[in-house]
Amino acid sequence: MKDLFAVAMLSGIYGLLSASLFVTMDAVDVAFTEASVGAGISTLLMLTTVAMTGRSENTVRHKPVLALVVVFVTGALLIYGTLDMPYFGDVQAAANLHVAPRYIQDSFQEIGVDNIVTSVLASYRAFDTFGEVVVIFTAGIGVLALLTFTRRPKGDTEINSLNDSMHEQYLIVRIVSKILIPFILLFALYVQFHGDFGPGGGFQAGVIFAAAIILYAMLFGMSVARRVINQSFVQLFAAVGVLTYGSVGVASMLNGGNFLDYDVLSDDPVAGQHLGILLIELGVGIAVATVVIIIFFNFAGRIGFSKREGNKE
Amino acid sequence: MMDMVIDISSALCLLLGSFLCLSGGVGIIRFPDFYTRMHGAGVTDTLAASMILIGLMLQNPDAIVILKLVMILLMTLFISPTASHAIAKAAINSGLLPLLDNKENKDGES
Amino acid sequence: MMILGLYNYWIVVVLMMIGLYIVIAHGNLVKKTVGLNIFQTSVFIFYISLGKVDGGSAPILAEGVNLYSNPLPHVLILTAIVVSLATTALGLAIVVRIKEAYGSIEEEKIQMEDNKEC
Amino acid sequence: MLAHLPVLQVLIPLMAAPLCLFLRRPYLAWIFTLIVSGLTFLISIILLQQVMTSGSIVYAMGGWEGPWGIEYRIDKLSAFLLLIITAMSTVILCAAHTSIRKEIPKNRQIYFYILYLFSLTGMLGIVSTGDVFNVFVFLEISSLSAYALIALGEDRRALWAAYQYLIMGTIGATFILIGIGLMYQMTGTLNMDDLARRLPEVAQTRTVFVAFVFFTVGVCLKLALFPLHLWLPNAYAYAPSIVTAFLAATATKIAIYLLIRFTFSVFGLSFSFTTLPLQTLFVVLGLVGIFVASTAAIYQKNVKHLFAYSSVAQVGYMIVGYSMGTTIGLMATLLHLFNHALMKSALFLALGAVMYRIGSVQLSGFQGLGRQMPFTMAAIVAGGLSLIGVPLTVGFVSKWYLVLASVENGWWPVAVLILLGSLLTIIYIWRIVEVAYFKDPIVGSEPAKEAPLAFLIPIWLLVGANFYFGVDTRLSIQVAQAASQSLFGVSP
Repeated sequence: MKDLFAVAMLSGIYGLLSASLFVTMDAVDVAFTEASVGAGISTLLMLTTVAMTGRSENTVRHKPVLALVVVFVTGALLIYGTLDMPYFGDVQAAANLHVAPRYIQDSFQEIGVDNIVTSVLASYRAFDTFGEVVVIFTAGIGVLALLTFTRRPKGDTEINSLNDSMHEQYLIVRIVSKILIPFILLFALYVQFHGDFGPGGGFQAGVIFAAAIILYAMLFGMSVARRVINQSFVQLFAAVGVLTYGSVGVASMLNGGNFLDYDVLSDDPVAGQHLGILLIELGVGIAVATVVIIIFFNFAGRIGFSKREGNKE
Repeated sequence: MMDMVIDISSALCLLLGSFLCLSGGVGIIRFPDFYTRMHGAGVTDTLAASMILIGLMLQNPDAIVILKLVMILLMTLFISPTASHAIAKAAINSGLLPLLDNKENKDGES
Repeated sequence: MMILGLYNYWIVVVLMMIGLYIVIAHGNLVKKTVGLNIFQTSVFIFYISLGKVDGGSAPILAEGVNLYSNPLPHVLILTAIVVSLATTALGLAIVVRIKEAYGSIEEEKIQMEDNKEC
Repeated sequence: MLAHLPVLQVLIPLMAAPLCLFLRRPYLAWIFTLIVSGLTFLISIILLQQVMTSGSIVYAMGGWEGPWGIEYRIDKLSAFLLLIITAMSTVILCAAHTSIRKEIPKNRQIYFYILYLFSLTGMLGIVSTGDVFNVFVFLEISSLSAYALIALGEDRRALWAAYQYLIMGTIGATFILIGIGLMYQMTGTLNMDDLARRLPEVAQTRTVFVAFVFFTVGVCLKLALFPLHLWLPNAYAYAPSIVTAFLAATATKIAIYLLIRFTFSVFGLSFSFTTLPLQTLFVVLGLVGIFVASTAAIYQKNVKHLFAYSSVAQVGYMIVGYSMGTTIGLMATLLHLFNHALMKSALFLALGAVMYRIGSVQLSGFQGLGRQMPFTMAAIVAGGLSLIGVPLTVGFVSKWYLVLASVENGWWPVAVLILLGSLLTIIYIWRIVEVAYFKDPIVGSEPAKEAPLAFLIPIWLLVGANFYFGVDTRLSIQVAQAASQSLFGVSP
């Protein structure tokens, strides 16, 4: 496989396939996320990178003996490890007996949310989720730190005129997307607030929301999209998302509970849990949507730049 | 009686949809060039998908489920032709021309 | 049945080996990143497999369902997917910068340029 | 508020990082970061005191007790590590503004501080958490920010180094994730305490064995244990000076902490040191690492490279101490952890000062610096002496205990080899001294000025600590001893 474009597309298909695999194994939330990440954002980023780095690969191949040895040792070790595992789908497996039953049995009384994954994610293990938001925020900041221009790029106008001349060409795509984008945004909001009952939640909603914006940016040109969405404003919004999550935790601390203990947010523990989960999911959604937008904008902003630099050389 | 009609028509829809899926898949592999292959893909995307969706709608009594399926149907009908159009346009722009039958004619068929 | 009961894990192991091989053996940085993705996704599949319960349904409470799959691995993997997205994004950002700085994304050429400078 | 200290320790830098974005001016961000880091330092002192007097602190996130929720569990070992990390971060930050202003373009400086805070958060989170999956999450926070920080280096090789680090680090983290998954599969829990209780029941299974192997390999990748150290020298050499100082002082320490935490408190001593020939393996790898890396250090032209290799060698010492499997060996490791943080941060900061003045850290550029930058060079010499292990410095204390431990085990050859390793250290330190003091400045180049006070103060603070803890060993030894005894106490 020498064509990197095909490699990127295939990796997207791989993401989609593993998502369907997750559905068959009852992990709907995970499948949703994997579909949006593996088949969506990751592939998009790879394609953008390929657009900048060139499509074809020209590597001199060596005999990868060392790599093969490492890989086979790892594989053999893992196979060896599987021999003592409980069988696939075993109800009596240790993993399904110790901690998990409590989530399944008591989470409704304690939290009052139908989707057990949401209640574990947002309440029992809320701190992990906080970490997750921070990870994605870190990535956003990292991309910003790496890809922002050290000096102001010129040539926005050039792209602009390019856009106008291409208007005819993208007519159909543009019109259809114009119809669809509001619905995509609506769907994102549905996923955001419906996470208590079905699969979905802040992360997926954030990604879908960002996808709508990215679609817009792709069709109408970066400079138009930049005018609609102010970069530094988006950055601040990402920070607000993380801070929302954190402040819910701090609020529960001020109310006398432990960090992220939503019971104390309201008189009724279950209502408090509801409020807490709603707020932190909102924080996750805001942070993820903005970070994904930031990442994409910074990648796409580089495309023209590397081309111009390349011409100079 | 009514049940049977619904069942049969739904089964017909599903069968037709599956057949179209299969033929679309064969088309993607067997057709000679990019544009004809895209036709195969387009058939799978639109007609086959909508037949299957309609078949499923007939199977399900729940109104909310039907509504969701209708929305999926609408989405596919909007998106896949647009996507095919965009792909074809990109292909033309990057200089890929359709394979025309001026040479193949001599072999008898194409 | 005895030995086939583990087939899921073996598929995971094979995927893992493929991913790891691509990461180590391929010189193209985009491919390395793809390999890393495959490697990580195989671990996700492993986690989800260990939470699957025969005859269980998705862990969303519903009437008339008594057996649910284990929700905990799902939660862990949700977090891990986000982590892998973050890694991919950052990795690709570095690849873009490498391309701008070295003019190539092949491991060998970069190494060669580096050796020249030393 | 006192009850919340364990979480505040992590939360304060975490919340401060996004707030930095609102500040807009690098100078303000620096002041803010410094204050935040200082606060965490204060908290860690209080925590250490609490832990030393009244034992481990457990804090349940969200009010959910472990193993259902995530617990923070701070014992003597983690309190000790928290103190090291926060102290180093605070001292190093003092010099950050001056150094960063020169090495990073202006509109990226804000991001630098944010990433720095995240890196700090991640490390603190790893050390204080009592949940294995939470370890993974915070490990990723700290490593992702570390990759980005390294890639901020001026030289384009920084990018390549960062990418290599990213690949190695992610493979390591994924190995750790596999290890965690296997452990979870066999026990059904993610809480460390709970794991320690439930693992012995299934200790004989192959799955747990594989889990242990994967975890260890993953950590060793992060640890840069020989032969998995290849990413480290370049990453350290091309990162911005402040980042190098910070990572050298803390990052590998975190990996050592994880190794100790998992082998001693989670898998239990009897499992860790009996199922695998781990002891022999680690001693051999550690010793080979010391020699190979020290030898490599001798031949380096770039002084940052030189000290990076020396870091790999020092990791070897820590691993040797760790693999003794005795209280005194572990204590030597912990002491060396602390001492190495002190000396390496001093050395790398001093290199940062050199970088600030002459713009490169090639050994050839050091000619005549002994006279031009007397205080900075004196600090490098002092740090070097400590690295060698000259009496009255901290380096001596930890090496002394290391030798003591190996003698106690009856491993005479190991003791001799450790001393031989120090000889190699003398050689590479001497090379710097020779160039800096005994060669005339390069003709024609304008003489470098002494480093600004913003550098000198933290550098000499660290050097002073090097000597202080070398003479007055009560504090460090007391804590290290208590920590190692408690680790052996819970898992006999």
